[in-house]
Amino acid sequence: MELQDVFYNNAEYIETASGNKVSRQSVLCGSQNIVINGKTVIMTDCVIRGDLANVRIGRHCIVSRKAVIRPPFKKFSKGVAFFPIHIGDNVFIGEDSIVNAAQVGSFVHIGKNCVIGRRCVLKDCCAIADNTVLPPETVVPPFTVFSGSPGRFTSELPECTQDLMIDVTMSFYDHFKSIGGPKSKDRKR
Amino acid sequence: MKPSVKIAAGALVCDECELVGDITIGARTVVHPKARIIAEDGPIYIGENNIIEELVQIVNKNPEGKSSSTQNVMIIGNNNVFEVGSYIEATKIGDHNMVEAKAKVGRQVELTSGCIIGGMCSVSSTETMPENTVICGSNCDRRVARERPPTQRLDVWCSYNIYLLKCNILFNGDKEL
Amino acid sequence: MATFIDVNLVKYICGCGKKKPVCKLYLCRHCLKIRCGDCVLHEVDTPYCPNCLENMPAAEAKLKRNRCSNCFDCPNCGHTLTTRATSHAVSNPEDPNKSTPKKMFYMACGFCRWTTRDVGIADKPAASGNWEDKDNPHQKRILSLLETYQQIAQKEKAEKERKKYVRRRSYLTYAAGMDKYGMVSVAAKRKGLLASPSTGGSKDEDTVISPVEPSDTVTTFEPLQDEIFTQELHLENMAGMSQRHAPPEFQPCEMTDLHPLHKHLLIRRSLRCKQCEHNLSKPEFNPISIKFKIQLIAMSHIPEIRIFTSPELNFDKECKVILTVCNPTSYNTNINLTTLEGDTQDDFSNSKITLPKDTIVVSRRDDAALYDVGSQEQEAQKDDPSVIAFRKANKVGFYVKVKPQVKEGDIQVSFMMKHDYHNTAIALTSENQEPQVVWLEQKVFVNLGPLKTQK
Amino acid sequence: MPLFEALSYSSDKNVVILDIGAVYTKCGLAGEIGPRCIIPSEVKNEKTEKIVKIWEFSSTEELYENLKNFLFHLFFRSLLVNAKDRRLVVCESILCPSQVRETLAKVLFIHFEVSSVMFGAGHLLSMLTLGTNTGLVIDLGYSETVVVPVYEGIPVIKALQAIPVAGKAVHRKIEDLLKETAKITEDGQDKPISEVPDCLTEELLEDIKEIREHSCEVLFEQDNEEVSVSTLILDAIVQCPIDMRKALSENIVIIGGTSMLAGFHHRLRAELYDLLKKPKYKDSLAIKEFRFHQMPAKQNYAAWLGGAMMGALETLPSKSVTRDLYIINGHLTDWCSISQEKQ
Repeated sequence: MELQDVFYNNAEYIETASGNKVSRQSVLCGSQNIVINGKTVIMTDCVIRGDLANVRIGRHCIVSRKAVIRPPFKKFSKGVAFFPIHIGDNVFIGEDSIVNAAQVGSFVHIGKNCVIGRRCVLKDCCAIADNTVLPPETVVPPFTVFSGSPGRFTSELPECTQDLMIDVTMSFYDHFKSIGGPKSKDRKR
Repeated sequence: MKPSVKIAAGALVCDECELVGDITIGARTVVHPKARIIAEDGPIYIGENNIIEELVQIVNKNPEGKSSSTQNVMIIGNNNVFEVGSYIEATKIGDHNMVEAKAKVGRQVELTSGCIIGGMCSVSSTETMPENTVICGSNCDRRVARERPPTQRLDVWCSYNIYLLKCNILFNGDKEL
Repeated sequence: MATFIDVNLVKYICGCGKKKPVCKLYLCRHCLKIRCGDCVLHEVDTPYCPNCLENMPAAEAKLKRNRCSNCFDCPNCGHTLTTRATSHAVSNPEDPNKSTPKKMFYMACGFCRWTTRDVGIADKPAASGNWEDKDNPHQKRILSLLETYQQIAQKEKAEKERKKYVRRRSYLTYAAGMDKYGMVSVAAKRKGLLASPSTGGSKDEDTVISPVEPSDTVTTFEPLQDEIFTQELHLENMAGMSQRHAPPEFQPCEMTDLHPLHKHLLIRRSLRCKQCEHNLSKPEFNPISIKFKIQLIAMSHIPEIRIFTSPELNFDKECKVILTVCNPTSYNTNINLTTLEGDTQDDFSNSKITLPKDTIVVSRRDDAALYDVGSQEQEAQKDDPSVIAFRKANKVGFYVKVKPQVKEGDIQVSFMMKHDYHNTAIALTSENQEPQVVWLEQKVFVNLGPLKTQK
Repeated sequence: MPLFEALSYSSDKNVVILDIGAVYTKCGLAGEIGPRCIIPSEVKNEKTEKIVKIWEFSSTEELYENLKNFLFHLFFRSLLVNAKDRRLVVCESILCPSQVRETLAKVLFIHFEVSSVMFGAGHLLSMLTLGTNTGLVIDLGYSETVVVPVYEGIPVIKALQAIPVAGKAVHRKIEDLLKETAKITEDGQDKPISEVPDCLTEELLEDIKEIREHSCEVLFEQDNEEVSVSTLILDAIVQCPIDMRKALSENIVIIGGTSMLAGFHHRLRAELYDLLKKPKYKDSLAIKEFRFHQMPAKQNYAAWLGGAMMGALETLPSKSVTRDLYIINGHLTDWCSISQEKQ
């Protein structure tokens, strides 16, 4: 089935010059430190903590409702340091998921209600099943699905994962349409 | 903010969180954006050096079925961490506890000290957790850690909180209270 | 992926007769047939450690029993252990009153907080650990048994070789039945399945087999200790079944016997067509790479049919349904659709479908256009608006008419899709030659979902 | 383990040893001293997305699909070896239904294209680990207990004894006991566990088994026909010719995961001596002493270890069914079949 149109009220979303659609209901702390590369959708009630460290999100990503993206920290004997978080292209992050990873590759699917622990590394073309808890510093190799608590390797993804993820994220963006209200082209706050 | 919310000097409470009712927050405690602290049934006292992350809900709620307020006091000690999205109803929480992301702690549970409630775990029994209890996994398996996690050193906490303070003042323009 | 696209609504038939979604199919360019996961040969390509993501040569992996030598799993919860550093005060040998701090390392689990200290494993001076492994106490005994059996087996084989020339051929089948370990026939049983190792050889043999001592027998066993009955059991100190089975040779019963486990390797697989033995998928050597040396997935060769919107279906009424077809190749593709009436393989469809009669031309895929919206120059197509619903890049939406024939359950239809395919595999051999164009036929099965519910 | 590599016969293609039990499957490579893994004999059904036990199937097709997926998992996740052109040793129960056997052979030969399979009875294979060829083998598995006397390497089929009382029965007993007596505390209220549906999963029952001394009594309780695990042993001996009896009773071999219960051996021994005094056996048996073997392995993978030894021998090919032969015959020869198939 092709993706169906999803409509949003124009007043609720800000569309940037590069095509990002960011909900006004989301909380983007320290937006100077947040780089979103374009055509990415950030939905309502998301929290992105750019104030703690740099956050970079690639093209054609979808950050669903109530997701939290938060740079990870590491405790040293002398104190605490926060590390930047990099998210690749064509990444989908499901509702209510918390991402504390150090790196999320491209073509990654994170399900609903997941906890991605601190400094996890999610390589390209991997998936995290719904309701998974990935403990800190987990490494997820390409073409694997991790699920459960603690998240463990449970199955493999097909070879065409990259094409599927591109197709899904791009058509999601194309079908994420505005209704009503004047089109505001102002920059995100 | 209502007058009934008392925030000690050196604590940091972000603008975008919801505080309702009689709440006292101790020094160097940090409340991140989108956290909710609801003192419905009675007052909530939160000690020093606690970290309350995004989307955390700390609720002093009337147990269902009772209409009138019991005026039960909820006391949270020092150096506790409540990670993103955790939900706390417990009225007695000691020191150095860690409630990980999306965990739930029921009203009848008492956390003593050094306890860790793992991510997505839910505890709703009527009991007092022995010190250093660790609950984790999809079946909420429990064990007692032999030693307290080495991270609970005060200086580390301080530097963490100082960092947060800096970040918030720099980027969000929140005021130190 | 189930979150957005239900891939199981449209299925293609594989060469072996199974219906699979297109993302799980491959196209063998040499047989020009669709292949599914069941009719390809899976092969181990490269073993790698899922934590350090390092390749391990197959021979080394075999030697290490498919486990990484550097990464460990927590024996309690199965998460990867991390190395932690602490400083110990070590008394200075020159000056006993002074102590110098020394860095020591131990392993801890970030999930359940299990540490190597929990079970009394001493801290190590090096970060890499050199954590010693336990040895199986029965190793010596098993090896001596094995050695003896091997001698017997060798002798038996030699005997049989000799008999081959001496005995008549008719006897041979009987001789094969005389295997000392064989369990195939009654003859074998009668002649002794497990002939005594000590008397195993015939007397005229010149090699002497050292007989193996039969294992000891005992008459009594340790009774259960009284504590089992009197002491309260702490469940948190007992190991669970999966914890016990993780090291099969030791199977610890108590938590205090748990040892860190070497991380088990994973593999990347390559696929081969069972018929022509050509590779259909071969990943790059590096386990982090998502590229393939050979990648013949159906999704990048076969036009993909999808349902455009969930249709409104009424019983026994002709309903318009929009399907889309997407061309993944870099050539314009012609598509003809025909019904599957009278096909024996079609036990799927339960409703009538009327398909477009004309050939549908689907434009080629243009990757550059995807990133450069607006500059697309659509090759003009004269479309019949009653057939073609829309065109967008390499996708075409078209109408079909479906007449549901069942009142309950999902409405299912099937049809044959004929399309031309530019086979570049053969063109490569002789350069500057136009790719060979062939017509392929795919049987497509579509589940349109239930009838519209009457309100 | 370089030492074993040198010893094992086929160096380039290790023989795979497989023991598919009712609940746990033991698998590994020939010539090694322990299995690579012991995993639950269950697999996720592709259609229903549910975890199903291999042995619980409604049709041969379902069994075929399940076995196919399960073996795929074993080859490519646990053992990391190619299946094609590989030799296998399958440790099976003497009482293995031929439906399962045939389906397994079909999956291995047709789907995975293995070159040869040797089907060996677990009771006999486990004898290999002892260096002896006479013994009374008692296999306490999950669903049933099977006693087979083996004399000079020959199983005395006539004296084979089996009852469906083993680990599963213990689990059922615990479940019953818990339902009767246990209570669950939820929100400060006690309620009997029987009111909470489906909270007693199989895994849970397994993990708490250490605590209930009563529950294991079910193994020794005589049923209506006065049969229990211990009478089974004596019955088997009685069924054997008189001159075998002494040798058998002095070579008792106990295998199977359920026999790993703490204190089981001691209890069994006591029961046996006690039964000897009963009139039923007093007259027919003149045994004075029971001697038990101790194997160089945990009981639950004893049969596997025997298979691993067998698989490391040069004579393996002559005892196996080859793929070519299977394709010609189209089916397996039953191991106790009288007629000699064309080899």
